[in-house]
Amino acid sequence: MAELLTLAEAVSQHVRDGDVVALEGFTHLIPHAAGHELIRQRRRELTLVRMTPDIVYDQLIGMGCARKLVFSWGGNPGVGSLHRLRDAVEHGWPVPLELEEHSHAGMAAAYAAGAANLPFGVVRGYVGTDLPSHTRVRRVTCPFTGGELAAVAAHRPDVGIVHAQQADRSGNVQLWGIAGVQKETVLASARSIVTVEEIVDGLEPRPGAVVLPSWVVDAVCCVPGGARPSYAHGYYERDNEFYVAWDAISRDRDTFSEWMREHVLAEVHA
Amino acid sequence: MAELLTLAEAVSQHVRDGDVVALEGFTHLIPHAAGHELIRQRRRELTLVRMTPDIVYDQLIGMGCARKLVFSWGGNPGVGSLHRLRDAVEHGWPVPLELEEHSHAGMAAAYAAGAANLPFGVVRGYVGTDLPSHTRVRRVTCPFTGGELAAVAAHRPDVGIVHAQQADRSGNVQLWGIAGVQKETVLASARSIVTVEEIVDGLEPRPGAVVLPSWVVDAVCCVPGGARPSYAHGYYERDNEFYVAWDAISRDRDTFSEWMREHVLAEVHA
Amino acid sequence: MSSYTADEMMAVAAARRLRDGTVCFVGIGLPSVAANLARRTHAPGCVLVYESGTIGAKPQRLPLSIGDGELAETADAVVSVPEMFGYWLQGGRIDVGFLGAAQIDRFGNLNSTVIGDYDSPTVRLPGGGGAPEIATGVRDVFVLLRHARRAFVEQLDFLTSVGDRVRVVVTDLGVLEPRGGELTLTAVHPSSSVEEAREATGWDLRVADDVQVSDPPTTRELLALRALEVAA
Amino acid sequence: MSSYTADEMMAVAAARRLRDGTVCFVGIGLPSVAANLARRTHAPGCVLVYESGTIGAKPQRLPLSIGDGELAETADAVVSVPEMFGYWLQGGRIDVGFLGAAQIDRFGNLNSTVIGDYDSPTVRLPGGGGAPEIATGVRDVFVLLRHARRAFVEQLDFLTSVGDRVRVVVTDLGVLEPRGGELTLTAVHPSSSVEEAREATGWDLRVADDVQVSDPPTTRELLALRALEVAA
Repeated sequence: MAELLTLAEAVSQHVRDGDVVALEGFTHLIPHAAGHELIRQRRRELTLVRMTPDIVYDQLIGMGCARKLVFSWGGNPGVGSLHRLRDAVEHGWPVPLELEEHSHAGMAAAYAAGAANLPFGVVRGYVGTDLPSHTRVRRVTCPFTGGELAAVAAHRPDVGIVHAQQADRSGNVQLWGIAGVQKETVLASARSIVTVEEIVDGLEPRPGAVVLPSWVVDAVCCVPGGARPSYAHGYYERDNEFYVAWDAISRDRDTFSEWMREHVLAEVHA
Repeated sequence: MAELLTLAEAVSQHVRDGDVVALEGFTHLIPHAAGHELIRQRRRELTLVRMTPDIVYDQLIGMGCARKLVFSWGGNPGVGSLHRLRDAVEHGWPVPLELEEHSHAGMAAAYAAGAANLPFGVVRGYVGTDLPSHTRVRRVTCPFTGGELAAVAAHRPDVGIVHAQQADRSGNVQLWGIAGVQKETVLASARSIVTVEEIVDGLEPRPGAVVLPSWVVDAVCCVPGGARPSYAHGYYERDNEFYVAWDAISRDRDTFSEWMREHVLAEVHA
Repeated sequence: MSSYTADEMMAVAAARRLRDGTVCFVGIGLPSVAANLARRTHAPGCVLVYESGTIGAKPQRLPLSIGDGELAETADAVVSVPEMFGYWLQGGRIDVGFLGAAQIDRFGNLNSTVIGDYDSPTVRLPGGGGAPEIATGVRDVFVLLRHARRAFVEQLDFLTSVGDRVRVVVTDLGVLEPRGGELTLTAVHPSSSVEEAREATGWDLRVADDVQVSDPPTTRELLALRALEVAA
Repeated sequence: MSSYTADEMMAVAAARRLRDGTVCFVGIGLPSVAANLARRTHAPGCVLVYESGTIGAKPQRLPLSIGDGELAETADAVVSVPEMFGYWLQGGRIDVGFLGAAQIDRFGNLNSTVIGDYDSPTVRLPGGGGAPEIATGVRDVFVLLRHARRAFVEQLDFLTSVGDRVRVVVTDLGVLEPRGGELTLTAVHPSSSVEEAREATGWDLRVADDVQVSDPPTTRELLALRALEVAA
């Protein structure tokens, strides 16, 4: 059964230095507030997993929380590069960052395999590309057809963190709109934290909703606005201007560090 | 794009003797009317695929439409055996029936693999049981852990047939309630027929709905009551008394044949 | 209220073993009765998962099929069958799974496939369904099976589901639990006896030194059980 | 209305190649512009599939991200990302996929991973994302890419996506199509020339004997295009 905790408590209880942590959200419901709490609690040596690392991963990397990134597309959508990610990869600042790089299909299959308690997922793909020599992908032979396919090792993060619109008082979670790989992330992870926009008396069934029963979640934290500057369908829109502004903020190490001090480290979270 | 056809036209155009045909429905939305049309059009030598063959498969088998059954549980739920299935297996009446037997998990993984255009699905299972010596399951080794798992060959039926509550005039389909493996069945099959309770002007989004866009369906047929005696969530209830009555109807070859003549063969379908 | 049927005793004995909050994978028939009875008596937080894809179903009446519409209407979530078997059962999220069978051996292995030879069977049974994976996917398997020599056999005609995780077998005569790798009679129901259980077992049944007598169904249990059945 | 930008010419040239009813896998930026333009002009039945899981999205304005809320609101169906890549893309249900890249070679192979050495890169690019599977999962790949020597290279720094299914490359200067296994200039835009395209290509560019001049955007096309952009 999920415990209702503050975000600070949840991160303190469930995330340890050196953990493999997946904060997922595919363009929607990105758990920014939870990422900021990891930064404030100065977690180190994390292996960060995410299909589409964007601003909050740039922040975690720039603040030195990560030693490794497992990903398939790392950019500022519609804007350009992630400068902190690039600085870590190209110049080792503030610490070197190891990359394990996949395609989206490979990442999705790895999460799905993890959720299904399988050691690997199978995809058509990777063949003929330079990816296999730089990532954890192997060949598997179909025992019926003899055909060769790509196998990706299952993702089994220590901690999965997602943001949702609602939870009820028992800790059952509901999210809707673009659902990404959030269900798989929670189910594949040994522990899970869900931040939500609000706690409600009862979850009303909705078209396209994903429900995570309380008994597959460890901690639920009420963090209104916890996905900003990304969006929460039905609650608030994406702050597109901030995505554009991040390009300038993050380009320079000092500007970045100052911004983080002022906007993340100084913030006291309930 | 799906064509709006009569059921007779759809079966005539899309189902051939010798085809592999999956009429799916997991306790709900079982495409009885479509099965009856297969019987009326006297299809022969079919390989019938279904996780839970029940009354309509008993009828198809008893009427001599099938040469093989691929399945995981073949019974009259809550009542007992399928007498026509047993008669075909135990005594070869009216024609011998070859069995390819799986577990539910294996069948579900085989459909999912087919829908994903993979040649096989992977499951933990079958190990230590007598199933592997009587079915199409092989071993596959995880290239990361060295662990052994079971591989099932993908289901790729020639024709997938399901029943849904609604389609719109463009042939987009929506079903809700217990959704079973219907999406996978349609996506895994080379051709597909969907019978529906009604054609509506527009599909209203609903909690838990599965939508099949018109461009993945070949034929949509308006057949109100097409799932009876099973049920259509929101339309009609399961006819539990008929399931009980079927036991007596089907126990005897002559009683069965007479019932089919009167209730299925004589029926003229629009 | 003191009179009750053997089926009622079985359902009550099985229900008592479900702790509050247990996540149960449930089939139709006695397992569904037992799990719903537990929810209405000592384990209101027991979570019912039906293989049709309904998670957290809270039926008011006993469902007649695992795909009963009421299960979907009262569930916390309804998922597809591939997801149910992949993410939920194989995912290792289920505490207890109930199984029945036509035959069981002393190791808890089960046959629900065929009586006689596979290729020319005496009785073709419905088949394994979800049982093979329930047997290996849940933490604890509870078997519910009427005691008879043709069911409790020395040698299965077919091994459908492995017995490794069978923790208890509840019959109409008593309760068997694995002791030292073999199913052992650990309790008899009040209307039965060790001798009767031995007679109804096709192998030389081990009996625990401390064999108990099951408490008969309480009035509360019987009222709850009959209320469930009346509603259905 | 006769003046237009190079990007507008690219979007129009790409849009024209989409037939009505085509199912397109669309990314943000020019591909999304081209596909939405096609829907508003000659191909109203064009189906837009975004990798975020939205199938049959009908946005009124150009989405700023592939996860834009309007895509979900106007879609026929929203599916999970694993389902999108498994059942829909790998499932072989998509006719046309658009790709961009930092580098392309004469075989249509694409690099969107890294400039320079992988382990000590000059420029670390965002990476492949969905591109590797789009390149092998759709029937026809359309590449949209601005023409420049640093992009049209003799040798890729990294092969992210294979070029087997690339049917057309639309640039700001013209159109390339595979002829005899090699990308060949088959059209130049009105404001450009064969010479300019050759200059902007890092290999010795083949030019078709029957090289065409693209029709400039029509007034209808430009109006529709600008209406889309104004709405965004």
